[in-house]
Amino acid sequence: MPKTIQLLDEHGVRTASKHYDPLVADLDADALAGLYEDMVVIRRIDTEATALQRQGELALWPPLLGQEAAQIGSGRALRADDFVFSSYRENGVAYCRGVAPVDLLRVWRGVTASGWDPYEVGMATPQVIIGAQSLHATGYALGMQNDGSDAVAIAYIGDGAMSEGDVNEAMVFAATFQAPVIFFCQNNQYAISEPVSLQTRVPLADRPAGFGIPAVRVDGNDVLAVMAVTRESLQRARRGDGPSFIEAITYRMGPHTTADDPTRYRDAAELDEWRGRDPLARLRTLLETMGAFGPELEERAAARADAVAAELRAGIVAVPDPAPLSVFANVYAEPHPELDRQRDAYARYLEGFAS
Amino acid sequence: MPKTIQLLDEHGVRTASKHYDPLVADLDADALAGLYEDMVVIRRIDTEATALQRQGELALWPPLLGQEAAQIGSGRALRADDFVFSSYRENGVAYCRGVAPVDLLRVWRGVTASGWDPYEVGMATPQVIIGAQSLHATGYALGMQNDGSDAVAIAYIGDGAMSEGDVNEAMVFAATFQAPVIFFCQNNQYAISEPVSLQTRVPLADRPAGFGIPAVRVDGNDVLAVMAVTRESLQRARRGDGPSFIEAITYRMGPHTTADDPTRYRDAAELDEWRGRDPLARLRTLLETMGAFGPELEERAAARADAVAAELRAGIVAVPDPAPLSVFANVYAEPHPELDRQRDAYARYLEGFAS
Amino acid sequence: MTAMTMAGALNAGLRRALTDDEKVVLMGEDIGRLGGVYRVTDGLQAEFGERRVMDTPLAESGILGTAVGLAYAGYRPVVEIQFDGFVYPAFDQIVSQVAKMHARTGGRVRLPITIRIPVGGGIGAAEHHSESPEAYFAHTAGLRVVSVATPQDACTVLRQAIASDDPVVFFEPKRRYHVKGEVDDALALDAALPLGEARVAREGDQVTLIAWGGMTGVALDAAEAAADEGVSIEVIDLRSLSPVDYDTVTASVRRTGRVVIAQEGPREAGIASEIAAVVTERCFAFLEHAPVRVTGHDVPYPPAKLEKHHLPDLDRLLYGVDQVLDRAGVNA
Amino acid sequence: MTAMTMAGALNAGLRRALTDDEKVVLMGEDIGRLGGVYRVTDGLQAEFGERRVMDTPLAESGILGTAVGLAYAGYRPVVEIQFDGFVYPAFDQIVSQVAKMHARTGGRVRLPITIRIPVGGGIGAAEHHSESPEAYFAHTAGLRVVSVATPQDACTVLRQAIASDDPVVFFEPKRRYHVKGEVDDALALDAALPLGEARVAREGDQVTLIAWGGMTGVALDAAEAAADEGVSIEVIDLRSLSPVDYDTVTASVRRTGRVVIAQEGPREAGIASEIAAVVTERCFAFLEHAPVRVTGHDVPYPPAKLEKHHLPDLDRLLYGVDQVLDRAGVNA
Ligand SMILES: Cc1ncc(C[n+]2csc(CCOP(=O)(O)OP(=O)(O)O)c2C)c(N)n1
Ligand SMILES: Cc1ncc(C[n+]2csc(CCOP(=O)(O)OP(=O)(O)O)c2C)c(N)n1
Ligand SMILES: [Mg+2]
Ligand SMILES: [Mg+2]
Repeated sequence: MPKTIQLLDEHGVRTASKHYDPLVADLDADALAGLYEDMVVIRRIDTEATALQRQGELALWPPLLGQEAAQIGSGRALRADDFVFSSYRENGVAYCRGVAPVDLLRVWRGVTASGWDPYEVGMATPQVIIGAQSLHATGYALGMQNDGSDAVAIAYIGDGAMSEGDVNEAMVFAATFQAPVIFFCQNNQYAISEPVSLQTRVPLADRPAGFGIPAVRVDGNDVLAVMAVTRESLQRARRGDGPSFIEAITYRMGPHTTADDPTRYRDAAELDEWRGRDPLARLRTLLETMGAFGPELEERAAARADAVAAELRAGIVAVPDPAPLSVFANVYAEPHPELDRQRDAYARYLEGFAS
Repeated sequence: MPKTIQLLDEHGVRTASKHYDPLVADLDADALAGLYEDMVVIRRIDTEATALQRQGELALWPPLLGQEAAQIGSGRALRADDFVFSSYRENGVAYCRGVAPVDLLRVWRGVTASGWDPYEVGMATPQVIIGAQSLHATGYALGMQNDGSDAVAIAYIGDGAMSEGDVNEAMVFAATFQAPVIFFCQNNQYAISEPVSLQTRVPLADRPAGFGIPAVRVDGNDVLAVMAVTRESLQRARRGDGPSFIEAITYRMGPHTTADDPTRYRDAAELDEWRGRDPLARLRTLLETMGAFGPELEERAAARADAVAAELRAGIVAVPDPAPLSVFANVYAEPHPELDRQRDAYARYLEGFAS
Repeated sequence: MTAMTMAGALNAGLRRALTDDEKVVLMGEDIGRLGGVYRVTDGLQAEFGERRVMDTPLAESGILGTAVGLAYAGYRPVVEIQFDGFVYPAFDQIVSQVAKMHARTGGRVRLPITIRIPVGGGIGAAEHHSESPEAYFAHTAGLRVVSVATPQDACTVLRQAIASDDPVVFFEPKRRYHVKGEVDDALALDAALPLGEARVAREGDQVTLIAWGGMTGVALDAAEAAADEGVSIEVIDLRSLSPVDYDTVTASVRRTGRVVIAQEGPREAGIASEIAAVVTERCFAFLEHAPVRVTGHDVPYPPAKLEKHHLPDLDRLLYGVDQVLDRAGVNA
Repeated sequence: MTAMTMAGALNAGLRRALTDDEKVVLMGEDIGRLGGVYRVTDGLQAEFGERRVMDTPLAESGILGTAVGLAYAGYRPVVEIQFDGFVYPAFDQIVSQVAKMHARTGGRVRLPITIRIPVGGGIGAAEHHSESPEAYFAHTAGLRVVSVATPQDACTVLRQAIASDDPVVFFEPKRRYHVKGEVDDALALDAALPLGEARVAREGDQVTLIAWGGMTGVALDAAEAAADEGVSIEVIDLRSLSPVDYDTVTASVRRTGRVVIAQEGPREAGIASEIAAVVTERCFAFLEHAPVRVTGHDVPYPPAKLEKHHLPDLDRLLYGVDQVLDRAGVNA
């Protein structure tokens, strides 16, 4: 069993680590307060989006509740020129990349397949095919290597994704070419209804060694530890020492998506246990211990969260439906006479209704 | 670096092993002579098939030269009700299963896609899609488990196959369900032209641990050690303790297939080095040391090899070409009116030439 | 006869298959404890145990590949692919193994595997959840491909598929999961319409309208609407997409001389293309108009808010009917 | 102009692409040190280095998936799939990623990936080495699909495919690798026939015979043989399978009124089905006979000694021509 790296225990007590402390030594009270605010805000975005789904404004939403530290700790460790290849649940990471809150929701409103410009924020369109993005990250990292850049690609994958061939092939390619890529696995204990024990009988962090990739297991609800191990992996990649793997132990507190009913497959006791490991509470305790948590911070965080929530609600309902003929748009980058013909025929068909 | 298990070193010296010796304690001089004969015979089958290809009687042949110990040592460890899922190069294993020599060649003559009845010999049609059979073996093993049988499935895969998603998914499934399956990887150092260093930077035997599967690395040119580790894995599977992985270190002395020119990608020195590790020579030395290798054995082996070679030549040229309409046969198990229609139309077309 | 949704009818069919043949095993992601994201396998794991109703690791090639091995060992695996768009990681195992094994082994190894795939759009889903991949499988020799439109067929054809010694790709139109119908889940399989035969869902004599799966209901609605305008449409629910029951199809087209084929999936090299080609070959002298294909566009499945502009609906089918009837102004 | 085999012409085209654009990278199994099993990449790794001509691990999904990432990062990957039958493990990455990325991202992310696939039979190969998977890709919106028949096209169309901002599946008929022709490997790409346009390979006025890739040569031979018997056949080398250049096709069919489509691959839901359907739609009034498809059978590719009974050859094409000409006795 690999050791689980922790810098902030579930009671909010800062535990010392000779190896990892230097990696987060720069995080003063302000910086910690910033991380706290981030977590408050994305939790609020998540809650709002869930509510918007219930109100019929979104078709679906995959909540990240409980995974805030894993996403903020890693997302805030990245540089602007790094590149994220994520799955659908990494809205906290996207927030760190600078994706506008409303853009996080567009896809789930069903108006577009991509909420933002990947090149503007350094984050690819979230991937729905489980595991596929791990190869994209690896390939992108090869590109960075070819360019002579020290930018890094990071793939976010789930515990379930570890069973897909693509993720394992990605580890093969990353190791062979020593690609500057990080596989960041949020082990939130479930793939929809399937507990991680169905995917593996040993810790997921044991997997990469057999591919020649160094791995760590980290308390994914500890934002400090997550940031420390992510920074360490980034450094490794930047100095040309190849890929890394991080298993962040966390828990999906909500349903898989708003369409899911988790009471069918897990019990309340388990949920309670994890409620005690809340990532926000423990950082708040630390800040309190440091004397850095006062009404000012609380209010600022709340105000930011309120503002984002308001922006979200106003923004999303104002998003226009796509134009009918946009169904034919961007299928190809270059002219395509046959598709044009289909589009024109459909346009004429639609005009028939107008007249 | 895992230890490489060896019971018979490259000079033919028997090295003691507390752990593995008991597993081959039953192998007396006669049994060893039998293994020697097997290796002589399959080497001869291989040489003959290569010659038949050069003479135009076969379209192609994938030689196993150099891999005799890996195949005979494992193949002879199996029980009749175990089941083999192999790749194209395991003709030595097929020989152990009782496949008639001519049947080994049928596919390569282009007359059929399957040289024998899998259920008659307990060995599936060799697989051309790299890695795919590892999943079939795992599924078959699940079937044995369901049946309450203690029969075991064994998948033969190459070093190259280790990079395919299917092989890694097979390890996931095998571990999760504790399937009675053995992954027997012949690391013959190459996947066509690609050295194993392109597939992995760490020993392949390191891979399975991360899936929760015990693995050993064995000298694949040491028939005793191969048999010992295979028996150990079989025992594990039979007693319900799940899958195992064996990496047999060996070398493909010949070309990938008769269509390949290995001088384009590897040098003579490497070949020479491996020539010194010949699996037959070392067993012969052991038998000599034991006073068990005399002219009788030599002649008996030669006679068997000659007989098999003669059988092969006579048999393969006598194999009839398939009937034209057999192109439509066995596509479906049950009636298929549309395919029948195609067949009938083609039959009428052919009749047109007859008249 | 009991009123059941299609999902319920599938569940009943699976229960019966599991009961009738102990070699039947169900495999898939989230099919056990959860009962499937559409609850098609609801309660079956509790009833038949974890060995017969297996939650598998999250790997589609792994699922199909182990199903091949189980079938090799004499089992009859019924595999669930969670959504249409997730079948592609298993494509190699399906095309190179499942489809070819019987021919490869000269008939010695049978792979009676049923691959259940919830299919198609019209449900406002996310990307990869509304695909119509039927044509990929119809183009693959060695597979049988079916798609059901009614609860009764869902139950019976699924049982027939499982009983078949050939591999069957079994499509379940998601948009019909919750639609109810009367079902006799104990119907004797040989009393039912055989696997592979089409059903004339509505008789008519001016236009033959061919549909399957999720389009069958739309086609029937269109026929009803056309009847109001005095046009008599024969609706054929294809049921089997490979092979197609051309006896039924050509008999109808020879009478009507006009055929419209409705298909959700993209047009190019689709099932509708094949039907148009074959109908033209076999009924050329009877055709008053070229077969008309009303299909999804040749685009990746669009976001939910655009799907109504992608999926053929009643109006588009009627437009196709107008085209095939040479009604002025509508020919493209 | 130099005399080159098709394999040599492809090599020359790749060399030029690597020289002209430093973002071009080649990826595949055994393409570096060995130069590919057909030597199409011979010498290129020595010339351009291991970063531009990459031997990859043995994993096709891995190859395509990393190619997607490289393209995301601004590269122009040219991927070699060693044989047609080994493309299926990469099917998910091709169908769900390569084909859809441009549409998914609203045109922001372009994936100018070229997927080279040696295709088809007629070479006496082992199982999985003679597949004709063109239709799977033609059915997939977002991809362009081409197949070349001559050394000059091999060189030029490959360069055009690499230069295209769309993903292109590029089929190389194995049976033509060693056939020679005159090649100008420096031909200006905009002076050449554009990617996507068909070529009238032989003019004629009684029957239009459509072929591509490995069938083009057979079609030309058939036309020659037919000419001896006084039948004038126009042969169209399609070159682009998706989209098909229907301007060229329909112009010919409107003149001849009779069309035969030659295809190696299995018939059901194939490219020939699509062409038959479209030609019927667009040329119905001009057709004297239903389009005739001469194709491989709907069977898994047979063992080498049977392939002559699977692949359309000169006689089968002429039989198809007889059918479309209504010559007595041949209609099935
Ligand atoms: C290839 C593929 N198969 C199946 C699915 C359906 N599916 C969506 S999410 C999911 C579970 C993923 O679990 P995990 O990787 O742990 O990520 P999490 O949802 O927990 O963040 C499944 C099976 C899919 N999206 N893609
Ligand atoms: C899926 C797939 N990809 C590519 C190939 C082409 N191919 C045939 S053998 C081979 C190398 C296999 O190497 P390895 O697994 O080490 O087995 P070995 O030939 O050494 O026995 C390759 C790439 C194939 N048969 N299947
Ligand atoms: Mg998870
Ligand atoms: Mg090898």
